[in-house]
Amino acid sequence: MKRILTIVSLLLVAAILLTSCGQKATPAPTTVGTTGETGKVEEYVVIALNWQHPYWNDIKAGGKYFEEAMGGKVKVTFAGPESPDFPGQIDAVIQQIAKKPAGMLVAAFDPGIVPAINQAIDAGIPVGTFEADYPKGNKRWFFCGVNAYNAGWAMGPELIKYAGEKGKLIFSTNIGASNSDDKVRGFKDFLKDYPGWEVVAEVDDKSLVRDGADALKPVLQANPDVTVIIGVNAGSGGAAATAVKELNLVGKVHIVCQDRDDITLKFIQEGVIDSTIVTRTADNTYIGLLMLYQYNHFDVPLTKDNKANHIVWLPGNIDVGTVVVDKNNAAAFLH
Amino acid sequence: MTEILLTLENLTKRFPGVLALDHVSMDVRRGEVHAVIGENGAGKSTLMRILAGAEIPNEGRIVLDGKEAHFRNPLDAQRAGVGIVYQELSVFTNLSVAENIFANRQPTAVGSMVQRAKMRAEACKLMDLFELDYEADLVLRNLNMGDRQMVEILRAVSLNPKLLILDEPTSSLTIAESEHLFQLVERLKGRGISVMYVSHQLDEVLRLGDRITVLRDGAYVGTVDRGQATKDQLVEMMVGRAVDLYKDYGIHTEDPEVKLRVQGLRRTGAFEDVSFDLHKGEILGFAGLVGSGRTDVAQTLFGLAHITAGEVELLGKPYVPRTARDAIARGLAYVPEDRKTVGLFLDMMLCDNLIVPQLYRFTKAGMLDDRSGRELTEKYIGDVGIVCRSPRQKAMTLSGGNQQKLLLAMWLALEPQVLIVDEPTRGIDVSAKVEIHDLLRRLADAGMSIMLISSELPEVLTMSDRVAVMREGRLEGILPRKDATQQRIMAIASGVAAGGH
Amino acid sequence: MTTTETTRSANPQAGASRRLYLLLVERRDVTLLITILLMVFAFSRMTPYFVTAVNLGTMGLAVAFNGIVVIGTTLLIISGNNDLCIGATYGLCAIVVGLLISRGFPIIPGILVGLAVAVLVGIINGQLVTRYMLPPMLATLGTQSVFRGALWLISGGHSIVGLPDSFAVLGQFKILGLQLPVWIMLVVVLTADVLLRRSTFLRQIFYIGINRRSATTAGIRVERVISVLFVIAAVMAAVAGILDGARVGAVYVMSGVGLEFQVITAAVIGGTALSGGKGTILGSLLGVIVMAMLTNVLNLLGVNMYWQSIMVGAILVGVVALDRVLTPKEVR
Amino acid sequence: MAQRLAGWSAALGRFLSRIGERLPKPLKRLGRALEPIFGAQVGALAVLDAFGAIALGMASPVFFTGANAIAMGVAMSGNVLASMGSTLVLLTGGFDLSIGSAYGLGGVIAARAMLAGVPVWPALGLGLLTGTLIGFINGLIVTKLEINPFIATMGTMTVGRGLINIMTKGYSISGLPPAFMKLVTAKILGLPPSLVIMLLAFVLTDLLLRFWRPMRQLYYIGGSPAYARLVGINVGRVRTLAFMFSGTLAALGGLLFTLRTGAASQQAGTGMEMMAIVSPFLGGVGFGGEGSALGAFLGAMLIALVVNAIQLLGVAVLWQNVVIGTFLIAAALIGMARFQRASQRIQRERRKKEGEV
Repeated sequence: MKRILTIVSLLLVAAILLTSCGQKATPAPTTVGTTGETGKVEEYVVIALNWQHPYWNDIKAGGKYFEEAMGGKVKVTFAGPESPDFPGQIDAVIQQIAKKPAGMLVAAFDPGIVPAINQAIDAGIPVGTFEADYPKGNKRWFFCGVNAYNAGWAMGPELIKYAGEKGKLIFSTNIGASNSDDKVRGFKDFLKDYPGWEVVAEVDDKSLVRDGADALKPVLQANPDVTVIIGVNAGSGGAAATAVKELNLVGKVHIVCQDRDDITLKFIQEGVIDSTIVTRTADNTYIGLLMLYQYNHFDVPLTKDNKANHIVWLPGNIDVGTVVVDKNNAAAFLH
Repeated sequence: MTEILLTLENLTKRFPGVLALDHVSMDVRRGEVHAVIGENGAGKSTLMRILAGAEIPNEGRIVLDGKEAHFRNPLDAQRAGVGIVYQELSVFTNLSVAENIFANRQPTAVGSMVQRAKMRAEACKLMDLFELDYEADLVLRNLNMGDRQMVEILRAVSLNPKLLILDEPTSSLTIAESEHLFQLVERLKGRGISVMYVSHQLDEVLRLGDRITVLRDGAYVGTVDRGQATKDQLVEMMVGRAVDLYKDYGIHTEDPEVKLRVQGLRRTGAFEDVSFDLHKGEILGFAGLVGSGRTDVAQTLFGLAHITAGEVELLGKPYVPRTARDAIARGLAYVPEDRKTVGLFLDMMLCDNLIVPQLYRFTKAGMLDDRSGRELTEKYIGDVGIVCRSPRQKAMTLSGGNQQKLLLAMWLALEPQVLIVDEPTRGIDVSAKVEIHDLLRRLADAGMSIMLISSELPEVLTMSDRVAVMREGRLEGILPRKDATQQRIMAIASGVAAGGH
Repeated sequence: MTTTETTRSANPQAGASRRLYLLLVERRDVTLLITILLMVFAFSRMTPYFVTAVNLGTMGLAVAFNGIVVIGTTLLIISGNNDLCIGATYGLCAIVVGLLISRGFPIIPGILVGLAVAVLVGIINGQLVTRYMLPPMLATLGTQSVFRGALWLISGGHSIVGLPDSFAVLGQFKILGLQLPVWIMLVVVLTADVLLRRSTFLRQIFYIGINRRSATTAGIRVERVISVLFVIAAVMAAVAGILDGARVGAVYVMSGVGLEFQVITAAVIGGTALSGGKGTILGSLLGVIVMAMLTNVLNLLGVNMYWQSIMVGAILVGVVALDRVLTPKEVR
Repeated sequence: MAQRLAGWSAALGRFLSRIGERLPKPLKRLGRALEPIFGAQVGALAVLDAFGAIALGMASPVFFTGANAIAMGVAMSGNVLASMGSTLVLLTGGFDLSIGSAYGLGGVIAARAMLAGVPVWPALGLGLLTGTLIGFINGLIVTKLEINPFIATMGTMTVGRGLINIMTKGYSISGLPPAFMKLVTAKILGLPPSLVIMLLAFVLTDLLLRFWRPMRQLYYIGGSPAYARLVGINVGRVRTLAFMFSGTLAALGGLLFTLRTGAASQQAGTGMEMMAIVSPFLGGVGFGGEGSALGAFLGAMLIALVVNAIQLLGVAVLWQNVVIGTFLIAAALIGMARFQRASQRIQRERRKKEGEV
């Protein structure tokens, strides 16, 4: 009994401390408003899901940088489930509305998020989408990020550069992530101009290095004439590289992939991966938040009175674009 | 001539390779208590299962109330008015008394909504009938074996059947509870219900049964009226030879050497101020009602429960029971009362079972030496007389009696100095019982000190050199064999009389 | 009771061939082995790439890591417990080792620290289950969440690179064309299997799994044994996790996600009863192999990835069903 | 802390029962019904939930606003529905891992049907039936093939997920007919439908589990399948029914989710099965036919509270796992403490009784 009592109280104390340390930073709701008076801290919320995925590191970096850049005038909170629990993200959006933050950035991977976003807008909260967008019926004011389709397309020139104008290739992707599928789509459209290239397989790497490698290897064995692996998600690069290394195909099979997980960069430095397409991920949050901030504090005179006419002066769409990372600049991107 | 309720003609049941019932014919009259006795494997259980619809006979016919009956499943039998209480407890420990009694027949209102209040009330009514006082909402997990069995019997009775089958009903009941049961059986009889009473307990059979039918090896041996039946005759019919049960093992002179000395032992909430000496080669019987704390004392001595106060001296050395493991190491052995739940590993082989308490003795460099384990098992199978095919057989495939012997063997194999046995002959048949009695006596004569806990007074009286009587967690007194009588013990156990000397 | 008695005593009458078969399947994993052989035969007909040295290596490696992890899980399940914290432990320990080594900490001590962390994890789980009597699934689900979180906090969410080759060797060095983890797995599994069959300590877990109360009465230190099992499970996970890191030459921050499910499934396919008291290490390994073989062959055949999960699900049930059919009632 | 909480709930229980005794008949029954509820692990959990709510209310002014209450209610609706179903299966001593897939597939099928021109309500009905079907298949595999529920439902889970992926090709299904989109903003008594239906489902399940005979049978089977057969319960059928209920409730959750989002997400329900097993566990539902729907509900509520706290108090994202895990364990410990004390008490009382025999 005593032991239970002690451990429970310990756990509770710990838990409460944890929660409260987060709480200190939360501003009193009074300070929050669409036009934040100077001197008061405005809270901006960035809502995504599956935060545990390394991909989001740069998103956080961008947000933190914005916080610093504003010199303590703003606070950026990252919200949403740590797991890939999509309903959880929707609930996060709705529950954040209650806090009436000064602005929201939402990663709209799924049309299902739209009603929640609209609800926030109706509640008078400025909302932009980032990273991924779903415009249909969406009241969000702007999208700031890379359009996955373009990011996929951008792998095309790299393919040609390293593996020529014809051959066979494999996609390493993961089921049920719409932005992966958009990338695949973009890339396939690029290939339309190069009929010499044939896609022999699409492999589900579960966005995990180990499972991915174990899934890719048999495909490589069954298709000895494959010369390229196109990695679509953050895990694909590591998976493809491991598979290629273990089958001693380094140099024979080229790898062009996405994102800047440190493992990917490592293999670029080792020369196993040729190049990777990196979104200016940090910009997604920095620019996005900046725009929300701008809206709260400035008012470009598009009309005599934007507010009265319900006109949002912000630009509707910002493509932060991508960078190609290869041997030459990989080091710079390592964390 | 009272009319016949049930007639069985040439009932035969074959299991692959075995003839469990061999053309058995008998009849049961309306409102009589018909006892069916026989050794394990005599086919009693099979016969009962057939009557309850749990088995389907290969040949023969069952005529109930003048109509030929074909029971495809337990429900058919239930509907036809046959109720049964199986030997192995079949209760739901996670549910309340009322829900157990009315399992699957809860009184319901529209839309088969259970009327709990009504159910509770009916349950109480039923319990009053048999002077039982469980709260209808009490969950069975909190009842001991005896109470659970009573609940199961109540369930069977609540079906108000024409024919009630009781299969070894007292096998897990205490004296007091058995008394309840007997009265209950009389009442049933009074209400014109026929009872088939399967048992090993000859006294019970002779006391209750209007007629007694004996089976042996699946075959019908004969039926006798209570009037002409004598114990020895019945035993002879059952076993096929003369056996004498509760034989007098004679008086034994007390050896001065004390193996186990207990002083003011107390465990809060269970028992207090228990003191006794256990001499070399002595059998000290422990009598008392269930819940009087006998088992608690045993378990505490064996380190299964923590002791609150008191001194214990084992083989002359001070001893503080902590874990079963050091109890074993100190030469103490405990044969628990309920072989199925706290004794054996039914799903494992005999040899596995036998060596558990001394795994470490069969360990060479951390590895278990199965061969010598098996040899030991074979030795004890011989010594204790376990009937089985091989030491690699699963324990669950043994008959009750043999399981009990296995349990004993498991602990005797330790060659302990002090042996605590808790209900060693509960629910096993005559010859097995006699064998176990002889065995215990032999061990005592060979110098082993035995603490015998039993709710069966005749057993305590034949076996023990002295009888300790417990009541409500106190040791009320220790009677020497000569002045220990059933009446005296019961008087003390139920608090009517004060303890001896 | 009578019935069981008689059905058992029926065996001697059964035909010689049948008795031989019974004798075979008494060792639970034999039926599964037969099933697997059938699968291998079928697959080798479907694709020439299935039975090749290279692909054996591929499958070996695919089996290696789960093969090591499944040992701990199997032991726990036999003792009537379970551990959902495995995946987190797998990742956590790998990350810890990775962080230390990448910061120039010597390799062997680094690994030892990782294993120490595993021991700690095991002890915590063990205490929650034995001393505080929490249902194992609940307790370990909680700790899983906690340790996954811890992993995030210490790694800052970044994969760990910059590990020396001398560490990568652990996962990449080849003997007879097979990478080290495969050999390590084989050694560990075989030892574990022998120990489970022979060693006194592990024999105790069957008693515990079948009847905990009887085990206590018979002087088995149930709680201690279970605690130890949790430690073993955690350490096995750690070993696999570290090897995983060595294989890739870097520690992926997501490694071990969803591992516990794969492993429990494998164990159950391998004939380990979730109710406790039944199971063999070899059986579980065979379970892992079945799952690995499926992914492997489906990819060799170039089955559309959208259809793969469906087939995997269906085939798994099929395999277990077939295994059940092959196993006669007497043995179940 | 554990003991204090436990103490409170026990006191509450005794208090209620005492009032109960003084009250006129119908209310008396209520009192009797409540005593055991608060006497068990559930009681501790209820107190814990209240405790948590108050703490959270003090920590964040937003907590007690209606908006947040509704948001939280809606957030837990999915898990509650799933937990109700999973409770039924757990009671029979089984598992249902296919809940997540049923949840997802329900929405996807309905959406597909609507796009194919099936009118809204029949389409929704179709979605619901999908869940029932999955449950039925689970039941068949478990009872007829005698395959361990874990593997069986594991299989249907994978297959279901696969079907979802094939039908959605990775893209959530949107652009549903206006007739349906109208429902997205619909309200029942001014509340979101998912909230209302969740409550209904919970109350109904709980009552049925307490009073409806067919559902009582689940407890008997959980207690001992063998004995259940002896007293003439059709074990196979009842277990199958439990699975079917479970599947249907999960699908219902999925449909409500589609209703909220106006699209059928291909990710909906992933990993949901675990929470649907944990919540009942927290509420004292065990494999041996123990526990009640109320317990499962309170368990789900606790989890929702923690998540809500994380949102309102802005717990750093990387801390989420740690916090959730810690609360899980703490809650379980408190429940256990209470449970042990309860059973000890009862047994002590029994022993006294026997003494007096």
